Amino acid sequence: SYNSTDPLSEATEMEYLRKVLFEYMMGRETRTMAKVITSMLKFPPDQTQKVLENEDGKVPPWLR
Amino acid sequence: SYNSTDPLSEATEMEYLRKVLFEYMMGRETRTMAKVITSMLKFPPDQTQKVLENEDGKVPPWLR
Amino acid sequence: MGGFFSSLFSGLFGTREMRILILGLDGAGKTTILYRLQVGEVVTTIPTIGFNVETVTYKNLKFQVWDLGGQTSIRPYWRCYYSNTDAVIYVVDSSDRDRMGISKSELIAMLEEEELRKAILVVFANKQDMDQALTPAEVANSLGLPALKDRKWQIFKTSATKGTGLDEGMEWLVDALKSRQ
Amino acid sequence: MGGFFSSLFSGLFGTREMRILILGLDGAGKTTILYRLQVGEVVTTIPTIGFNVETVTYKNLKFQVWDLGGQTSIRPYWRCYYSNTDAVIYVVDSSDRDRMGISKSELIAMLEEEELRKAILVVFANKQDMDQALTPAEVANSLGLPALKDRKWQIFKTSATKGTGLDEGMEWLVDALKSRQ
Ligand SMILES: Nc1nc2c(ncn2[C@@H]2O[C@H](COP(=O)(O)OP(=O)(O)OP(=O)(O)O)[C@@H](O)[C@H]2O)c(=O)[nH]1
Ligand SMILES: Nc1nc2c(ncn2[C@@H]2O[C@H](COP(=O)(O)OP(=O)(O)OP(=O)(O)O)[C@@H](O)[C@H]2O)c(=O)[nH]1
Ligand SMILES: [Mg+2]
Ligand SMILES: [Mg+2]
Repeated sequence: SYNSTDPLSEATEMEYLRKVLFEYMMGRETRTMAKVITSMLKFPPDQTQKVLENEDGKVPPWLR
Repeated sequence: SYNSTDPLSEATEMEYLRKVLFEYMMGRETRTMAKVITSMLKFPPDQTQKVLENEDGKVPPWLR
Repeated sequence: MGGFFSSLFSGLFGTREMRILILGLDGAGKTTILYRLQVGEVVTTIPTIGFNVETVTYKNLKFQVWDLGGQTSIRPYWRCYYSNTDAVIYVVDSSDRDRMGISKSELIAMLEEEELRKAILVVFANKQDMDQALTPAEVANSLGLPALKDRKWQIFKTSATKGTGLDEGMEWLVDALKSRQ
Repeated sequence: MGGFFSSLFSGLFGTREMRILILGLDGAGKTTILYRLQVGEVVTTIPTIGFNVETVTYKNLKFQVWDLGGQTSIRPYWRCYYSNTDAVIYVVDSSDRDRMGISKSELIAMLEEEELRKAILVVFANKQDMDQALTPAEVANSLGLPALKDRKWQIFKTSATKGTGLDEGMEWLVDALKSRQ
């Protein structure tokens, strides 16, 4: 977590976040990625819920 | 930046990132938010470009 | 025939929302100004960690107004918002003499950005109600405004809390935006 | 008539890709196993900071296989991937005696998650080619597998680099997944 003081694991988490965000932003496996993002960045519960509800409402690419 | 050692401004950046990500994930002003996110998290240039190209290709909600 | 089509075109395209950024150091009064413009009232503010964006209608023109947080650590991200910006309202706390230099360098850095090359600049020398406030002329000089090249700009003395000066500033901005086209 | 419709249905719905997670501590051999399964070769790996996801076809069944990084600081996010998971392949470095306890507690924590209640568990006691490797029975005991309740599980001795044991494990898994329905 970001409260962690171990700089090495912080660097790992940053790289992990970057990877997951990139996938999310490219539209891949967005529901799973959204869970990781909201969890890593400690979104408040109400925002996490809104984000996941928004994911559920997303129209898959082939139906657009 | 995340290399910064000032814990107060790190907390500010974290809150800022959370806010911007939330807006992005809710689909609001995504191109601008994408720029902030890739810049804050220091995405490598090629990934930033891919993300922004992907934004440009997005169909606006009312045309879906 | 030109008449019909040109009015059709201005009807379709002329109503594009103008994009305005409110920038300036933390505590300058940006958020106070945004909501003064939008709802005509003084709201209680907290430091903006992120941004506020509101639609403001002024003289039949629609503006999408972005108020960006001004704290040191998040100022580097202002530039992510520059694209397609028609005007910048730069807010200065006229009583904050110590940070006039920082405010100047942020302004200069901003104006150097290619994406803002055509943006109109309105400076609000804010907090004029305070005793220690510099005059608009002093603020203009501290910011180096007279030396600006190829930039349409104007400075106004304002007090966001008392509600003075904002109208004059917005009126000038609307005219400047209209005459630009 | 049932014949036609049921085969239509299994044609439409029966081919849903199975979702499989490969979990285990860092360095256990997860990524090596994923690509052994997918391309049949030993690839050079670096520690996975993030995940790899590949489609693996085995005995006419299609699997979407997720290999998640196992380092301490990113293990807490495994749970974000659990939903809709049909099976977990849990990989253990059988020669890493010191961390058998950590591996056990991560496994136990994982199995307690509601989203994995119905998931089938395959344990790969990996790196059997190494001298210090514990036997599969010893690994099973160290992980507390015999005490598991309401869980379909099996353990296999594997060497991802030599390519032994993986086929047996996958064959068992396919049968378990088929008989589950
Ligand atoms: N006296 C006086 N106070 C003002 C004036 N305008 C704003 N303030 C006060 O200045 C403080 C900061 O105002 P904000 O609008 O939150 O400042 P900001 O520029 O949005 O600051 P950040 O969000 O941190 O970038 C608040 O207490 C306001 O009430 C003014 O004209 N005169
Ligand atoms: N001797 C031996 N080495 C193996 C075996 N399987 C994997 N390795 C080696 O163990 C090291 C780690 O393997 P990886 O597949 O990268 O481990 P991982 O579980 O993906 O690790 P993380 O990505 O950090 O979670 C590599 O050097 C592999 O070649 C095995 O069966 N025997
Ligand atoms: Mg503010
Ligand atoms: Mg790996």
